[in-house]
Amino acid sequence: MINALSSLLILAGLFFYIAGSIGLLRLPDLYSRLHALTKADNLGLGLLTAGMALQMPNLMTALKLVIIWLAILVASATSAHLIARHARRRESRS
Amino acid sequence: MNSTSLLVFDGLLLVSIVSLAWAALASIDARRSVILFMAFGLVLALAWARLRAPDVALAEAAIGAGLSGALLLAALHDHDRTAAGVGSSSTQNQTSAGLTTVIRWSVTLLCAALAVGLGWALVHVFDHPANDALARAVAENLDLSGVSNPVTAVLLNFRAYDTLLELAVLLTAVLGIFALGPARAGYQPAGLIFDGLTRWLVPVLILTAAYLLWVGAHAPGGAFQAGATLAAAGVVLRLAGRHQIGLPAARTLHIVLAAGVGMFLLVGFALLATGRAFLGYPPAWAGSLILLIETAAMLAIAATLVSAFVGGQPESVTIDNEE
Amino acid sequence: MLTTQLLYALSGCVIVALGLRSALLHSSLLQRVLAINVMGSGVFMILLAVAYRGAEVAPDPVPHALVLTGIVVAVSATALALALARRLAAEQDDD
Amino acid sequence: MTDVLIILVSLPLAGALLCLLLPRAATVVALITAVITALASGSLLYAVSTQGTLLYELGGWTAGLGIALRADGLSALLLVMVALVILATSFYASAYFSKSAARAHFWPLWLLLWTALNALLLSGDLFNLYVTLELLGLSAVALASLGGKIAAVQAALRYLLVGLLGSMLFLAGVSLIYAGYGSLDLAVLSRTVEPEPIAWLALSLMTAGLLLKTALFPLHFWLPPAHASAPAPVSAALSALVVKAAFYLVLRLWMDVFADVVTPAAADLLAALGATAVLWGSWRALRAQRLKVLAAYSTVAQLGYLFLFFPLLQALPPGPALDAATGGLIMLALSHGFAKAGLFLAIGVIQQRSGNDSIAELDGTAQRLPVTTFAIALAGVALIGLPPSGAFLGKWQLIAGSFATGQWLWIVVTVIGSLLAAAYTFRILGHAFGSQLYPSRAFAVAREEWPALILTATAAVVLGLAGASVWTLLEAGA
Repeated sequence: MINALSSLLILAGLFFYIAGSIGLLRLPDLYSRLHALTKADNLGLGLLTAGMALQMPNLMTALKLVIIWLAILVASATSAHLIARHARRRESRS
Repeated sequence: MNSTSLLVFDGLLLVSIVSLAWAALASIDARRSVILFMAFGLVLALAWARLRAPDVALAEAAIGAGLSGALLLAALHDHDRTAAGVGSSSTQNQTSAGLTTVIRWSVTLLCAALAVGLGWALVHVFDHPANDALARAVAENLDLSGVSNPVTAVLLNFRAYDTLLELAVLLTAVLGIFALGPARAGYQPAGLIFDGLTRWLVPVLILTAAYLLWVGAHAPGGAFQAGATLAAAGVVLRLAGRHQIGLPAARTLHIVLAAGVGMFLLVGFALLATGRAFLGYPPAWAGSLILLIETAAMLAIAATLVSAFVGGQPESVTIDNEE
Repeated sequence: MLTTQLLYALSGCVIVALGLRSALLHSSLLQRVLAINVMGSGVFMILLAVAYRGAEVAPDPVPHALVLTGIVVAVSATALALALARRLAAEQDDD
Repeated sequence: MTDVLIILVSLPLAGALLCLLLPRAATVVALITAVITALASGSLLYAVSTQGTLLYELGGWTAGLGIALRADGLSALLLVMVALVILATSFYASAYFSKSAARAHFWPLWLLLWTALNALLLSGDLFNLYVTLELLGLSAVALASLGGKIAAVQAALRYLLVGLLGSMLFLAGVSLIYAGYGSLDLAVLSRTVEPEPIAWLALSLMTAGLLLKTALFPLHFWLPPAHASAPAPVSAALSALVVKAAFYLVLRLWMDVFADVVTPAAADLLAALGATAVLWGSWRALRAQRLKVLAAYSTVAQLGYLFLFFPLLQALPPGPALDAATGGLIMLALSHGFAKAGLFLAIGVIQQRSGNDSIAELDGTAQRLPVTTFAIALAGVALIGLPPSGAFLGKWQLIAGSFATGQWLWIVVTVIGSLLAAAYTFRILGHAFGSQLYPSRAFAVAREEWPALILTATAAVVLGLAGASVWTLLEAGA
């Protein structure tokens, strides 16, 4: 049962990763691609981490995975913000 | 995980590594090749984890991809501002187009021949079972080494002399950088959100560095990975516009930079004085001596890598010789 | 087990050849620094493939220590090369 | 008392740290460290001459697991040469850098360079040799870029990239050896290595990397700009010591560790490259416009001579003839080390006194700087190989060895090389003795001129007269 649930979660996560990558390739301008990437990948990673956490031998390692997910969440949100602000500033200047 | 799915995983991983390496080297735009190089470093860390080398995976991710990437991006940052740029260092000799293609093909053939030669020699080596003499010797002497993580035992005890010289290499690099001139201009102060991230991220990085240093004795970790994590905290502070980034003033900065090699020498001379071999820790004291040396090495590595990122002495600080 | 070890060792050889080719051919400093780092990673892959003893058996720790030392030496050499390039660019700007 | 082996590495390292922490007293600390380390090298030489090869196992671990330091006759002699050259050059540097802001940066890097040289000459472990090569390369580049001008920084950058490429090739060779034989210790390897594909490939990779660092003929392009634009004391160390340390490694690998893997054809290839280096280097030296460029190309040529010995050492059966030839090789290496260091220091004095080192404007130097001109003349004697100098004994053995093994080409090359060396030496002296209209009074600055004189005198006279002791030491250390 656990294996079925975790493989389901992992597949869902992969789906969002693929969606994010397609978004990166297809969407026209920077902001929408940034939007797609940050959202889809973070959700994908959340599902992936949840799926992996089920496989972990004990609670501590599972918690470590969740901490990794939180750190990446914050980091990618901040970097997306910085990239968008930089692009916005360059547009207003040029 | 039966062997075929493992094989598929290895195949995919290696194809992505080689193609990333090719893309990083073949792309003309400097920024693109640096980003691809950082991606190459991260996927490489995954390969090291696959080859059951977690210590090396940590170091590759932290130093190979992370800090080298930061140094390269900082170089790109200057590249955009200075006209000459980091582009071609050697003068473009105006050899005719025909000649360059001949050179290009002959070098490619030479490298292909080298790859085939290396591969053939290695196939020849992997026929007979691996020579385990050294691995067995490490295992037998592990309990004498004062740590239970074999890699740390080799790095800090059996081959401690290598690590001493390696810290000297780091020191030479940073002294060379200081001799080249003043530091780069700092970055403008961070906006609200980045400042919030820094306020939260830097303490976590420092805590992780301390954890990595402590865990290195019995699990993957150690002075190099801890030093790189601490350096990452310094880099984040520098990017957030804080010029002093916790680096001490000139005199104490030199002491911290020299701490790694200095502690090694102190322990070595002390052991020599008591009649033991240089860096031949008494088994009872080995664990604590190694931790002492690793702490000093961590501080030295972190200060060295951050000073390299800063590109010289932090501006407010200059060597106070009386000239 | 043998195929994994050989697979990684052979791709290590390919990466060494890629790095060497680029280091010899390209004249831009950044590409040559990257090429030398990539070549180093190739050699490290060969070393770690040699150390690999299979999924269950513990690997040989000595090449791991060698690769760790190699990574740190490579980053210090890269730092010095980039600092030299920065000074060169600054000098070329002044005159 | 084998502790002296590790003292020779850790003492300059500790001195470098002290110079870093006490910038104002850096010169005094560095000179004291230099004297003590030179004395330690002397005591090592004495210990080797009495007890033969010394072994020091670091950390008390057996040589396979831990790293062993080894000192035999060859490395002890080179260590003493390194110590004396660096001691003399340090005195000169204390005057050369007394006014410049680079002083606080120079001394720590200088002692780190010395640490790298001593560590390389003593190391008995293949991967440890890679780390010492990197330390040597980085400290040499950092010192070469102290010149600060565009030419110095550009040459230092190319030197660094070439050095890194060389080290990476060397590391590839080391990894193949570990893959094939599972050990890194030179003594263990010299027993277990057999002539098979892995050994040939590893040796050729390591040799390719080391030839890049020794600047043997086709791979010498980086040397002249780097040595010519570096500050005088640094180029003295680069030309006399750094390239020679890489040559020592090629010799150690070819003649000691991989002795039975080396084929006569490979030795002949090396000698052929050496021969072209002799001719090409001497010719370019003859046509050089600046003294430092002349000295740099002369280094390329003189290293060519050292590679001429390889087919002799490979062909001669073990016995008195082989020992004589090895002694000749070491004598040539030592005499070039002293002479070239002295020559660069003398050029440094001329450059500081007259602003530039172009050969055309040298007239009157003999009147203004008599001691320095005499030092250049003595260096010329050692570079040409005239009788009282050590180089004469070296070239004599080279010619004797060629006769013994019937390889005539090397004799022709040696003779032509010596003639060309004579040509470019007398070209300098011709200009230097040119009379100046208003001969300004001669002035001597002891601290700057005496180191050059002592070094070149050692090469030209002392080595020649005390030559026999080199051979006895080699047998004792073997």
